[in-house]
Amino acid sequence: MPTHNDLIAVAPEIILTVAAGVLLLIEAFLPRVRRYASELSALVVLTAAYARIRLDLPGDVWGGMLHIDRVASFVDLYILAAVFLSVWMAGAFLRRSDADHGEFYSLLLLAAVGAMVMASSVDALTLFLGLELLSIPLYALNAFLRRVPISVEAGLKYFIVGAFASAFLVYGFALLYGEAATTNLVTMGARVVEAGGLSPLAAIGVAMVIGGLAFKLALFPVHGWAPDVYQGGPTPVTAFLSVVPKGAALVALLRIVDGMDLLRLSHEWVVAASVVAVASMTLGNVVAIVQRDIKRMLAYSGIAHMGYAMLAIIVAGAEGGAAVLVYLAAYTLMNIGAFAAVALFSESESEPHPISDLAGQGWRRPIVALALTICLFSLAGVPPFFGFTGKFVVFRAAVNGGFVWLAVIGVANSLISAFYYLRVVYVMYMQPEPRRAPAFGRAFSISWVAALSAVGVVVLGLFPTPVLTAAQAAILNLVR
Amino acid sequence: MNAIPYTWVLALSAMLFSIGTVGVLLRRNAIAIFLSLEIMLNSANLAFVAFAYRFAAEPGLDGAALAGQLFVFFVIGVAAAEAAVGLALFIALHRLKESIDVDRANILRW
Amino acid sequence: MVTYVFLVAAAVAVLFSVFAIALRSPVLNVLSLVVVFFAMAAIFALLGMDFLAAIQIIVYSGAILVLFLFVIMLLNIRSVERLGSGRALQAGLGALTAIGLGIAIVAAVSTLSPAPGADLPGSAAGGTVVLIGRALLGSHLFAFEFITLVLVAAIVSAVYLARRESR
Amino acid sequence: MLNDHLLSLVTLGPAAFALLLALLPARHPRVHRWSALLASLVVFALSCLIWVRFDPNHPGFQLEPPRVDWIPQFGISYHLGVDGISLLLVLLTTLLIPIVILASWTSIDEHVKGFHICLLLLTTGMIGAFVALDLFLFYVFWELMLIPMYFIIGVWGGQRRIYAAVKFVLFTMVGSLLMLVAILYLGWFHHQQTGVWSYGYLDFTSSAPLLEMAGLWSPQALVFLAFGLAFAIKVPMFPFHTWLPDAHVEAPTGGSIILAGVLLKLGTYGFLRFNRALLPDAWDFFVPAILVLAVIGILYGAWVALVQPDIKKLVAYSSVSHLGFVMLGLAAGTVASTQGAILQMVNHGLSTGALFLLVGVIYERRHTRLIAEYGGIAGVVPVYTGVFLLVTLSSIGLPGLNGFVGEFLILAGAWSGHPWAVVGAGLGIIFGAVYMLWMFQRVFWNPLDNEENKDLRDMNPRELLAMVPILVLIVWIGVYPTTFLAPMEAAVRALLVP
Amino acid sequence: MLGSLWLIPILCLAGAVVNLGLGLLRARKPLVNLVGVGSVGAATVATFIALWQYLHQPQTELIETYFTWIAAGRFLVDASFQLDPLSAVMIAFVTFVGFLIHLYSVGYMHGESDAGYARYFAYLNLFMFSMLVLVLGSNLPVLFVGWEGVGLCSYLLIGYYYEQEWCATAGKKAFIVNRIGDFGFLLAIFACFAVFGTTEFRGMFEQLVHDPVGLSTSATLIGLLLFVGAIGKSAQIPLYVWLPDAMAGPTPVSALIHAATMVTAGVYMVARCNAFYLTSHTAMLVVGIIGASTALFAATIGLAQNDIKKVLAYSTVSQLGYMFLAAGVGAFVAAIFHVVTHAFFKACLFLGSGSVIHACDGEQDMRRMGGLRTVMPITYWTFVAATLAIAGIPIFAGFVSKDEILAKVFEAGAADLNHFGRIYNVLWLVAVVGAFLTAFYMFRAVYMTFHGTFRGSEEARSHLHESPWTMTLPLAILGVLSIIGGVLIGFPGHLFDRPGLNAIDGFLHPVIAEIGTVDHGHEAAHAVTLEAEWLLLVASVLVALAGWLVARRFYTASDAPSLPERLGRRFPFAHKALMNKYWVDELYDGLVVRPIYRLCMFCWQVIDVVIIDTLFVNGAAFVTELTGDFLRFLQTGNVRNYALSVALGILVLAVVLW
Repeated sequence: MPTHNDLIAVAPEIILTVAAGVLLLIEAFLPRVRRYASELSALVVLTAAYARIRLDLPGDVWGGMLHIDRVASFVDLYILAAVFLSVWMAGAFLRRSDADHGEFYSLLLLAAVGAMVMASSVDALTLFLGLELLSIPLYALNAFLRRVPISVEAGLKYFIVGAFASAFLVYGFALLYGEAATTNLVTMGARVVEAGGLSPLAAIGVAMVIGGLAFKLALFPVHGWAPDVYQGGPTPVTAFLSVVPKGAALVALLRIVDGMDLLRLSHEWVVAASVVAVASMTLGNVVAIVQRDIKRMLAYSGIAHMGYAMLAIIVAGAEGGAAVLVYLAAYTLMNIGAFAAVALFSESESEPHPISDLAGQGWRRPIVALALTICLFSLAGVPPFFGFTGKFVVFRAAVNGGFVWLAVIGVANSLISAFYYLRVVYVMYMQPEPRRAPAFGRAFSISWVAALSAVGVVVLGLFPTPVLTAAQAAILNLVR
Repeated sequence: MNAIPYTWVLALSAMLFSIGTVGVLLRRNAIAIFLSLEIMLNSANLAFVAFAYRFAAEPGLDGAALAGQLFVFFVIGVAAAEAAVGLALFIALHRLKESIDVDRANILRW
Repeated sequence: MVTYVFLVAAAVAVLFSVFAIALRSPVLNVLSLVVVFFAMAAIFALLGMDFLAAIQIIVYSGAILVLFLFVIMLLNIRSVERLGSGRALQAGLGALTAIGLGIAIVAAVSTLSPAPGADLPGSAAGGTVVLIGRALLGSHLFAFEFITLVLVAAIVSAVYLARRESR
Repeated sequence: MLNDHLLSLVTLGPAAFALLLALLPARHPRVHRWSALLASLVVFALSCLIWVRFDPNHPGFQLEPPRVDWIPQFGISYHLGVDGISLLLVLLTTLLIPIVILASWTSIDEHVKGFHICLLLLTTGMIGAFVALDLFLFYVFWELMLIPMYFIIGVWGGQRRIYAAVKFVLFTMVGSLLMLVAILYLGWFHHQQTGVWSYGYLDFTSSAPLLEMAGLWSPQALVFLAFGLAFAIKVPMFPFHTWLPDAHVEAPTGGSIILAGVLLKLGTYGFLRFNRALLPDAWDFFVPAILVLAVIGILYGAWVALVQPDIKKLVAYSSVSHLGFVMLGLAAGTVASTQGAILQMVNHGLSTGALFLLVGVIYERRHTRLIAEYGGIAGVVPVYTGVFLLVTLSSIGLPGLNGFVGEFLILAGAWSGHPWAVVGAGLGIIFGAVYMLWMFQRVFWNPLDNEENKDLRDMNPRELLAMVPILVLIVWIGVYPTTFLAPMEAAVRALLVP
Repeated sequence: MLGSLWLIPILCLAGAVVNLGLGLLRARKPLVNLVGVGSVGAATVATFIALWQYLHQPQTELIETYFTWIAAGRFLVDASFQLDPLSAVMIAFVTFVGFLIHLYSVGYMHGESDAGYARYFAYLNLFMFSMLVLVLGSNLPVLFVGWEGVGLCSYLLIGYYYEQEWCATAGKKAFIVNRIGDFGFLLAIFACFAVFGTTEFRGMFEQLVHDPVGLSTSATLIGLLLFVGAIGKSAQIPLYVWLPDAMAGPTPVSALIHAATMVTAGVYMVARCNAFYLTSHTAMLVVGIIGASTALFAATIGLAQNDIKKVLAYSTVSQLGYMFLAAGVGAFVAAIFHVVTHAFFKACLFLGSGSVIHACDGEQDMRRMGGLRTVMPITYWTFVAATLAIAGIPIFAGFVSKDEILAKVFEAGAADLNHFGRIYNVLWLVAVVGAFLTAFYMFRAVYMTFHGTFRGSEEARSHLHESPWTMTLPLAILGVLSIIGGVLIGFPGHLFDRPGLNAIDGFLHPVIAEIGTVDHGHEAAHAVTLEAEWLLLVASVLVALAGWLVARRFYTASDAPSLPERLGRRFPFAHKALMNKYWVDELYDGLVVRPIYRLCMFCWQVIDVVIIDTLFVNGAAFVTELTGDFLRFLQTGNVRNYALSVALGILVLAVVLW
């Protein structure tokens, strides 16, 4: 029977799950309340976050399947923050897109539960299940605008590549299970370390598992889906998709890489991971330059950003781990802010979002434009924004770990990235509004999300200590 | 009685995995791709089963052996869930395009 | 004896899985896959995993594949493309990759000693069902509960996606 | 009490004012102009107070606000301090801001609020970079300047403003990002040596052992290059200078003044403060290279300036030449040349700032900066001509005006160690006169043959008011530079002779 | 006044500042006169008070330090003035001649607009200020302040008629050529700092006197660098090209700056720094050679000029050459003496020419003058007096000083000074030829301008008039000084065995450093006997007379104009070369100006625009973008490709990790 601790530990997940169910019921039976689904879900998310903050973090629960500690708490909170911002902007968005269905919130909340479980899993099984709970709603959410071809196409692509990748993940787990005779990740790591190296079986297993997780991160070479899906999916989903799965997957990846101590165990891993990191950064940034659609551009930028995060994964350990967490937090805030702004600066979901449409909006919509600007500068890694803090800790970890050259490549890539982030900014502020300006909607809630994210980016950029402290304290529970 | 070496099972699993992968990569029909995916999942199951079968023979690893079997159980469950969503997606796609040829889903590119 | 049964089942599985991916008729694909799943169930049983063999047949053959058939009928898909049609590079590279993966796994497996396995200890009386049942409500309770969420999510998704627009 | 927070007030004050400005409605540009002017004057007044409270005999950092842990995990703290080297540059910055606001009074008529917010934020960045005593903090301030300047050029600039703005940012970032890695590396090294995380400037100067220096590929040399590239681009040294003409030409008058007056100084300041002080071995190693680049810069800037058809571009290239002198002074490394270099930073800020202001004055009237469009306007706008002449003379280093003192000290200080560099730089003085006077002739002298110039308005009181402080200082520094040389002597001595 | 020498230049500066203000306020001319002339007048009075006090002082050298100007590191430069015999002589004649020229300008410039008039006087006052600072400065940097200051004023005044492009260009040319010289000067200052640790004259000279052998190399370097400065300022070969062009300024400016004062600054400076030249034989020799060549070279050009001011300009260049020649043989006193007398007669000549030009309504071509002697007698007689002086006709001012120079040069040759006797012999010969040419072209000018008949238009003839008193008074004063000035202050007493009568020699003697190493070969005093000196004197008089007579033959005889023309046809190349001033300007244009311009264009258009910006900067951006444009097509939009890359990636990773 589940103990008190077991239940306490997953209380936020329970809250979200129940809410998801309730929202479904409301959708079916209470059409009046339906309008407030967005606000309700936001409230629920806050409640869950509150629960996560107030309740104990008991550590191993559910027979060692989950490990609810400060890492879990850290990741959960940022997942919840992302979900909060996503659902908050979804209301207005869905109404505008004529797809105001309550399932959206249920699915989003369930996906969040999946991500949270994935991030706190210490067992391959729950990790896999969490990943699936995260993925399955997202398949549907990407195709949520059922009548919009690009949305359905996005859902389909995400589904096919996603299912393919999770097949690899499962197979990888099978091999690792065969190697280590356990599905517990910690034990698995310990066995690999004991063995003093990767056996062929373990090597294939690790490759498959990492490949499966890397899919979520959209790292090169498993990044292909990202631009298409980002561009096609509904913007709040894109915002969610661009941060939540990545967070959960990064933590899982960190758990595995660090648990197996791949940094020391396998030189090949370091080389391969470096290549992946560098290729992701470079490809993402270089191709982002030539994009004309802002969502697609942000997708490529996301690929590049995961390349940066990969640097920290390579370094691993307390330093790299903390860097991953901080980077995640930063990435989440600025990315959601950017997507919120993009959601505002769009005429219709079925249309592309050309950057040129933003011309002159800097002065027409000062607050949103400023928020977008701040988020973009933050993404470019310009101080004093939070994104800079993220890059700083990542590069710092790389330098301290002896990977100075990786840091140099990283900064070179930051430079390339500045090029296209700046373009959006100059289009907004420095190009005149076209005679026939696109008719952008005005959604209060979405503006708020953008503004809130931007404020967060600034405040946390100026005072990153709480996040750093939390990340550093948290990571001690995770790393070896 | 049980004299089958578990590596044989693993070899079979590898072959099925390979065949499944070929199917995913070489078919254009979404349903066929999905069928291939199921083969891949099943090959994973087979691998789990093979190891579980082996661990059952090792002293002290019966817990691990059970865990493997359980994993298979859950994978089957997940496969069912994926099937539901996937097929629904195909229906939605078909509704829009009158086709489930994935090569024709290429509005989004470059 | 057991070995022969296994080999036959394995051969059937491989053969029919090739059919499943190579035949042009979707219905035949699905039916081939049913055969594959049956063969696999047989292997499960051979290896002493009676419970898994059962649900393999019930869930896969009975539920999932029926669903496939249902959709194929619904969408009225008759005959589709040959295996590997489309771009040659994709086909060639895809086949090579897939075979490479298979070879890699086989090569890795070949480093292991081909020891035989055994039935799960303690499964003698009621088969593995008891053990699995206990585990599902014990050590794996969370996963067991959790997969319901996965299924719920899948159902909600599927219902939403497949539903005709009401408005 | 005030001493404790004076520096913080001056540094962060402008940003606070910018926030206040952001809260005011955008509808009334006059309100923004006046408030920004008032704010900048307050900041200037406060910085004068720094000057008063500054003890010139003390070589170290002064008026440090209480050190506050900022990111204690990494040993990063909010730590400011001013010494003789940064004192003048801070004052220069705070002086130029009100002038910039006055100069932009009518020329900026769109998005007035945004302009002043950018300007004030920029001020914080610039002052902060001068007074930061933590490498991380320095970097933050350094990059903080980027965004407002990007907007100032890009939004209020000329025809090719976007190209110029992007070029400015990308050039700057090329250097600064590598500098970030270098800072990280220094921090790591400090930790290796002492077991303590710190990016504090003083921790790197005081007793810390130096990075290994053995040839080009040793750590200290590479860190030097990383810092050096950032600063060389900012200075700008040949061949990293091509962003400057574009940025200068496209920026609005105020932006050009800031750019030339202060931003470029951050490059030379950085060389002195970081490359020279923190990496002395590598500095010695690279001195010949710096000298060569400095002399090339002096001559090259002058040569290219000579053939510019656009006044602003000419002045921009003249900056390359002038900053070459500063680099020469720094590279020569004697007390005199270094003091001269610092003074020359101020001088260049004043003269070139004034030149840009003056170009802006005429641009506002005629909307062209092409030299060929003018000619013979001396009689039409006598006051303007006089002021322009004085500034021109200051720029070409006429003795008795400020430019001479700086160049003189630089060259005199460099002579004993590097006579050939001085000879090269001396040729630059000749060319300096050539391009400035030729431009002066073609604009103010020669026949008045363009109808449109016949009824140009002379400078108005506002424009004169903006110029007066600069003119006063041009003469003051020229005649009695001791006022400005004395406070920096102790600090320079301490830096050069540790 | 002693103790507040600063007052002298400051008065002028104040005048300049006030006049600038008046110019902006467009004040009336009388007020400007009051300020402009008044301030210089006051300065002149102050100067003479100071000098009077100084002469009644026991010490010979007086240094007033006002404040520390530049102090950094080892460098200390005081803002300080020095009054010693040399600067005393200089300030005396600078203020005096300057005052006269101010006065003259009142008449000459009365046609200008009010604003222009004030501007003119402001510049003129500023010039006085600079010149006084130059002369009074007690160290090289302070001297340099004045040095560049006079350059600036020269620039402004030459470009006074700025709306005429050639005037503006001439002004610019003057400044830039001066800058080239200043470059050497600056390097000399740095070298002084490096060698002596100070640039105070007294300090440097003490060290030189103390250790002339050890410092001789440094002295050579510094001496030559200083001389580069002097070459620029005093218009010697090869930097003389600005001075003829400088005639673009108003004529009083030419008189004041380009004849009497500024251009002699180089001579003054060399004399001031005599210790260097006395220490360094090489430097001294170079000074002499450059001086002599310039003297001859400019004189030859002067032969063929038709512009009256150009003639005077080249004569100035030539005379400056004599001064340097004097310095080049160590006769610094003679050099300064010639500076003073030259100031008298050359100012007189220029002002006279100004008066002529004024009368001819701006006409400067002598071919359209003639016969003016009757119309403007005062101008004529003063002009003749000055011409006699410059030609070296006995008792006139120029004779005394020039003859002293020639004598010293001969003496140097005879005494084998510093073992360069042969060279000095040649220099003497050159100088004598120069003297002949000087007499010739000056009288040519006189004859062409004042004798014969008026060759201008009828309309111009009706305008001819004598100038107002403000112009003729200075002319008269200067004319008188041209006659007696030389004998008055520098009577060649030694010829009559009464060296004490040579006031300036005695007065300036303390300024000349006592350097032990100067090798006079034979005892200088006895190298040339008194008889020989007399002989030389007679010879030089004969030379001068010959020049005069030839000019007379050429330009007043019945076949006047045809004789030189025939000569020109006989030697067409020589004539062309002289007419075109040896094509030096063209040469510089082709060898220096154009190549530099092309270099500049190359730097800009090729290095900056093409190589750095296009190739590297935009090229990098372009390549990045191109790569992006290429890589984006990897993103085919085909989901199976994505799946393939997943599988392939995992396979590769597995193989790597194996």
